[in-house]
Amino acid sequence: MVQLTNSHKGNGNSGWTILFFIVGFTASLFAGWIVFPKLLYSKKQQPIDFNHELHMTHVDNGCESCHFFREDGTYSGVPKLVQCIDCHQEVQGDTGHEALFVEKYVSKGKEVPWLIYSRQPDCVFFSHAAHVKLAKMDCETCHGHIGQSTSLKPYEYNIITGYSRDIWGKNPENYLGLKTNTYDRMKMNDCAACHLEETGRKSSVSTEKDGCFVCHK
Amino acid sequence: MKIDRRCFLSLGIGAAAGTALSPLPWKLMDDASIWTQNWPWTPVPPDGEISYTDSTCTLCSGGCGITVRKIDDRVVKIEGRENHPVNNGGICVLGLSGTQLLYGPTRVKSPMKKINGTFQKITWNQALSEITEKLLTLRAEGRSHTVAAIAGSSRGTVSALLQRFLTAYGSPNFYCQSSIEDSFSLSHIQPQNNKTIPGFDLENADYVLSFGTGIIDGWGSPVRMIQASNAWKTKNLKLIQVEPRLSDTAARSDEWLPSKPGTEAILALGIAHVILQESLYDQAAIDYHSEGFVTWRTAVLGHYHPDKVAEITGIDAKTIFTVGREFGQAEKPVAICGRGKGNTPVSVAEMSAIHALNVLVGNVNKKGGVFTLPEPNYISWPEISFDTKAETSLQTKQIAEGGLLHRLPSAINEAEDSVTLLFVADANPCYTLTDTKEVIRAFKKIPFKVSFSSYMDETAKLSDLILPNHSYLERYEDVPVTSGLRNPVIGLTKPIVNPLFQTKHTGDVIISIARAMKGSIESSFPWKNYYQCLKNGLGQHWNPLLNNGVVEITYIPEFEEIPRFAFQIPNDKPQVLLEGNENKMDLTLIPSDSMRLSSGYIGAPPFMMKTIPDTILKDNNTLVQIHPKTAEKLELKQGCYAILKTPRDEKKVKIHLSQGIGEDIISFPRGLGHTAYDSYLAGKGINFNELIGPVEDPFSGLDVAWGIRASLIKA
Amino acid sequence: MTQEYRKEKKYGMVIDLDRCTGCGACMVACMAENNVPFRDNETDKLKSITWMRIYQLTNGKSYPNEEICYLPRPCMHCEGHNGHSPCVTVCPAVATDYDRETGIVSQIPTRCFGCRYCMAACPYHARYFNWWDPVWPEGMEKSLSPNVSPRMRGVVEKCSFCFHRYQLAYEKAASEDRRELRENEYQTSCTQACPAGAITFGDLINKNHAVYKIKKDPRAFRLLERLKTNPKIYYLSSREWVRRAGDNYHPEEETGKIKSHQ
Amino acid sequence: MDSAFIPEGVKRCPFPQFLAGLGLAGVVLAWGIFAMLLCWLKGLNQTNMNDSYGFALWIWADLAVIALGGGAFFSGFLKYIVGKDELKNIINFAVLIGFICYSSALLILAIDIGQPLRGWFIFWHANVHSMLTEVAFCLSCYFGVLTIEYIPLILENRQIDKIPFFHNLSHNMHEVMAVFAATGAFLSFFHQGSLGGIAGVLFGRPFAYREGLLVWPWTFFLFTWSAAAYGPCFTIFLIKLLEKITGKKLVKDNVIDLLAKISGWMIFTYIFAKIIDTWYWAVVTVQSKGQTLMDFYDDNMFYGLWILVAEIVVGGIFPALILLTKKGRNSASLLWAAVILACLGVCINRWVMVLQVMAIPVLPFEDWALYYPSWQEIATTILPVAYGVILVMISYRYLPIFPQEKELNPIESH
Amino acid sequence: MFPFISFEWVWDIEHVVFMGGLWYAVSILGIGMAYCIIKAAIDKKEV
Repeated sequence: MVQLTNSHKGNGNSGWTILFFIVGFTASLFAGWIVFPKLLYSKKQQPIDFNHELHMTHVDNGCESCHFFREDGTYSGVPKLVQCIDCHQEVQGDTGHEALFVEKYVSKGKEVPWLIYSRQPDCVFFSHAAHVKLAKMDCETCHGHIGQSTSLKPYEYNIITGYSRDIWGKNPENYLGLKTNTYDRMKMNDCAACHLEETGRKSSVSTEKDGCFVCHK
Repeated sequence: MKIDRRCFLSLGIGAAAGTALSPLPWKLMDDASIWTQNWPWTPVPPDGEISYTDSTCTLCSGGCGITVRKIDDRVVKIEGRENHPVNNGGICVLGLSGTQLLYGPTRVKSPMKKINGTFQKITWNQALSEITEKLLTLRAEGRSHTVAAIAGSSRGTVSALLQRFLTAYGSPNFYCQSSIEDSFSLSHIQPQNNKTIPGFDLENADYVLSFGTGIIDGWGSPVRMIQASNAWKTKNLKLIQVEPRLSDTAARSDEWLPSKPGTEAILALGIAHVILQESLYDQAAIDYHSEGFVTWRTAVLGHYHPDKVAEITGIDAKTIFTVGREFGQAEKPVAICGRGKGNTPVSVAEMSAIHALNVLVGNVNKKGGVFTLPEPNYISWPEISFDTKAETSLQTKQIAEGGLLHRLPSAINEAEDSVTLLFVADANPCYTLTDTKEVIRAFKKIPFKVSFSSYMDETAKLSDLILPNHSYLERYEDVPVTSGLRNPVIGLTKPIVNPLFQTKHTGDVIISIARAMKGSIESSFPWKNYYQCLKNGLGQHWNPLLNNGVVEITYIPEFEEIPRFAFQIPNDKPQVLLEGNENKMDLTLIPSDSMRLSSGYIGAPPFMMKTIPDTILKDNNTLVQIHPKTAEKLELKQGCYAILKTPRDEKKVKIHLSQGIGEDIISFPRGLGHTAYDSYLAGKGINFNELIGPVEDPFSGLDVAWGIRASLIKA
Repeated sequence: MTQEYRKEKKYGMVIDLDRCTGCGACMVACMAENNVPFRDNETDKLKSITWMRIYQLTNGKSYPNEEICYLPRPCMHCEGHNGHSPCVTVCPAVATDYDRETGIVSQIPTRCFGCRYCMAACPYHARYFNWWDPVWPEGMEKSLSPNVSPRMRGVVEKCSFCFHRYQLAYEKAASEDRRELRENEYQTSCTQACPAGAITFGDLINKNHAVYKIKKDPRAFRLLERLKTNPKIYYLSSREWVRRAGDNYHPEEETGKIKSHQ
Repeated sequence: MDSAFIPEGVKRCPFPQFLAGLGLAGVVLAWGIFAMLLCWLKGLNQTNMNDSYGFALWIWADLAVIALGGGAFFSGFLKYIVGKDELKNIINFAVLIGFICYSSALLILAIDIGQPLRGWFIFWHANVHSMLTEVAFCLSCYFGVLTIEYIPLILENRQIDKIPFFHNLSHNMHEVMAVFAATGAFLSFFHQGSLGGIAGVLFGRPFAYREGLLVWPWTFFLFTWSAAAYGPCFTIFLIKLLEKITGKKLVKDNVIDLLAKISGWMIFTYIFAKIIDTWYWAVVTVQSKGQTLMDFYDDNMFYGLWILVAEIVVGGIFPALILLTKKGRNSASLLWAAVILACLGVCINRWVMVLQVMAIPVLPFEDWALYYPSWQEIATTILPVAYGVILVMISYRYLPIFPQEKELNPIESH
Repeated sequence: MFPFISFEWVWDIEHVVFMGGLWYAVSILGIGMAYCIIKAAIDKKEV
């Protein structure tokens, strides 16, 4: 038990000592767990708000209508202006964002500088074809239910690394390695864990997991 | 109870413990390392759609087909085009480095005018009106003939347009770099006034006798030659290399004959002697293809006995006999010449002596032999119209006698104001011409120089106005290829990317200047733009060219049309002519060519510089190769500095000892010593051309310098 | 659910030194393909990054009997004993690894922290350190390929057998619902560029691949085979002195396979 | 001025003189720190290392200081585990030297790596097959042990000792010191060995490669052995040096004699093993790779056969013979000679195992690669020396490093 | 470094022996130091 009494000479202020310890301890815990993550991440708004749900009702082919595979098997990712122009040469609906889109980008022929939540760093190679076509995974496993969203959430990123927060994990418990959904975090270990579980490949001599070059370039 | 420093210590410990149990230190540590993995100053190439486009390389005269890989609209890689008649998938260092020329810092990004010694950006309108005005004024003053132009090649539409402009304008002063084909042409008797070009069916030869030809050092169309040389390897055919130094070609040959420098022609005649003496020649073929055999035969038999030849060339008589017999008895032997990359002409005497071997064994215009082909005149344009002004001024004498480019600098240096305006297209004479110092002096005398260069090369840097051409990856242009091929081939460059900068196609510039000149000049250029001019001019070739990117011109001439070889009577006293005093300078300096170093008008891009071994260039020093015995004599050691002196100049070089070169010979790498381009190339080493000067062939007047006397003194 | 294994492969090369002309195309093809940086002065070859390097070998005889042979040297992708190649075992942070599925020795620059132990371990000098920040002159960064990540200062890099080409080929195959690649779908940049056709690349254990047969040529040898590095680059040369240059031999030893022809 | 902090019963130089000494060493330290910052901020291009010399002067310095610092673990081992109680008079100093050597080694490693901010990958992403991983782990853990061993010394400062908590802590730590020392000896054994293993496992480098036992090459054992053998010599050397500088006798002769004798036997046995190893390597290992001994000794000035002789005979057999004989140990000049030669011997061994390995061509068509360090490398290599001097100065002045000092140097007049 | 957490961890003899030995040593040091500090703190009160 902590003794707060002034019972011995020479260390008569042990109560204060302990109190100060507790104050320092809790304050730094608070700073580390609550304040620090707030400071570490910054937010940016997407240049244009985009309604996935609305678009899904207008296309025939689901996600692949806009996010498609190219002929060489590579993945097109976020659509380029040329694809958007197919429909949005003129303003179609009555949302302010569409009008803004046409005005700012379509009419000027400028690409929209989308901020990509799931962008991996440059050293990562990711094959959509291998995951979607060979392994028959669905988009939600990694991207969550973005297809049903009506507007784009702000893009949060780490101010030191520049990583998107979606890659790093949004919640404090993600730091501890905990995930509730498959799409909660997309760090190397998450990819590797799934690879080990799904493919069982242990081709790496050093790690007895999938080889480094499967995902790195 | 009081708060003392112990409490603060306690606070500190508590804070430390709390911090350690929070993500803060760990995440910062992790993020710091991730930051190092994504340093903002390390570029991240944007991803995009991969696409491939075929085109033609123009960086040397080889004309290889290329396939350009793009990511969205960026060129990221140039590869050899599969199934292309010239290079079939292969590619060379220079071709591969093309992206660096496209995006490199050496590009001239807009028209530039030199004002008070420094270049300033101007608009195309300003540039074009300035040049038009100058031309109109000169014409009005009756000085049309003082306008001159230098083109890199005599072939192709752009060169032809420039020549056409000069002609229509009224100047006879159009020059282009002479080549080995000129020597070949001159050694033949022409039925009409047509030039002749050689075609080599080297893949099908079975005995190749090469007189210093850098078959795999960049001669002809380099990639195709490397492929041919490998075809010989597989078929176990013989390659004999006559050369004073162990070049890569010599190293790969089946037999290296280390002749003394400059004695190639004499050796050829020695070999001819053996063939004649042992009656290994094909009389019927000789009658069919040549003239003057009998007198020549007597001369060769009289003055070129192998014993005598051995003395001069350093190749022993036994070897000469063996080679002569082997050559004479081989089924499809071929003798080729043109030292190193073969970019400079050889003397007609030498060409004659060597080509005579082909004629002797009757492998002319035959499978596996040498073909005598007419110039591929594939461009058909309407006749030029002249006004009287042009007609009169065209009668003036050319400034450089005989239209020989190497004579131009001295002509300019001798006569004031002989050239008042000079155009330079696809050429870099201030680097590639011999006796470069004189060339630069002449250039400085010309009041107004216009360069069409895409790159800030030596000539562009000295010019008063630069009208930058599109890079070869940004433009349409025909690429005629003749060098070393069996049949001439026309390739087409295509705009792979939109022009990156404010550049303009040289063809378009010439056409618009011509149209601005009005009158007969304008009517000589009846095209809207260069594209139309190219399309119309190429006629039947255009569509196949546009679709396939390449057209092979197979043309079998009638007998009457075939130029006949003229046996040239050799000297009765075989001798080697070389600039310099033998007593003062007892060494011979010869250049060495390499695939890894570009020595033409395009400077080596950074990637290419990376491949150069440190036995050629170390820091900014050129290394010259000498034999250890020569070094011993001169008290020189590996890696030490020495002063290299020639009658033309002297330079500080480093010494590299090599067993691949004979005594008293210095081998000097060609392609270094640029003073322009970018920091990756400029100031590296020494330009060989500064050390030698033109040596004229008494027969043709061509500059046939292949080396020079020199001395080396320890520095 | 465990998916079927991809077939085990051992990608390797056979380089025919009788064909190689030393033109340097493989070196530049590699640099252009793999975003290799360059500097103003590249003449210090001990600091110049060239994943593929061409050595000039001479027979040591004097003029005019000297002979030259060029020897292109990519990473040997040593298998060592069970994948324990010299460099892989020593890397303290698993930045380099041997992949049993492809036989490729990978190098992950973002994992590397620059201790250079692997460079000390590699007898072929196939590994290069980024002594400087890679800098491309303004505008030239446009020529960089997104398929290979540019490296930063302070890390080691080396030839990867153009592994990104495998990745792209595999991606294409995946989009066609295939798991295996055809021989010509995955070729390295140097193989493709070589005008002499001196380089053959493929799966050394696949009977249908060209390398499978060529590596059994009596002219074949590997560099420093006696060190048990078990490299995946085979060289062909008909010249005994060249084969001898591939490894250390006592004077009385023969290289074995074919009688010398000179 | 600072007399309140100086241990009782000993005499120290005047404070300004002390400050002047610190200042002098401080200048050198600052120079080293400047060079270190250059390396961190601008990268390793500040050095003359190159792709042939991935390891160079630093790594040699690193291995050398760890070998020389081996006195700490071996004295600890002798005192706490073997029970040579006399050594308690020397153990404090041995610990101090060990602490300096190991902290320097860690600092050098932190400068040497190309990506210092990723240095922790060696722990987090550890590859246990790598000798370097083993080095990093054991080195940092053993550094922890040395810190633990050094703390009680600090706590014994006259002022700190007045605080009951620290007094007790110091007392408690002394009580369980044997456990720490044993753990330290265990860790030391492995990391000294792993440092040897770093070179010994390089099967692509025939000069370095030695066969061995299980996963450990012979160099693993040789390095541990040599560190234990030569480390005490360095301790003795520094004591003698310190005695010269202070003009005082600090440790009794019998203590030195004991340590010197043990060291002598260790060097003797080590050099015997080393000769066998070299012989086996030259006759069997190297031959099987198609090479001969002389392939590794060129006639260039750096790596002639002299270096092998210098290492084994001059730096091994000579000091061993001197230290083994009572006469040798008792003669001041011979003892000096022995400890200096021994320190040189082990440094040459580490030099050879790092730098000669890099210099020797492995591919038959390559040449010897020679290398000259840049000033930045030299400065950062001298940095630990300056730092060590400063730490010794402060420790000597304020801490009771030498228990026998008071007895040997009684203060006569009050 | 850590079983279950670190990507590079493999359950094989090398990891168990090497890391096991290391964690063992680290634990001894940790426990030893904790013991000393706690005992010193308790002792302090009994002076």
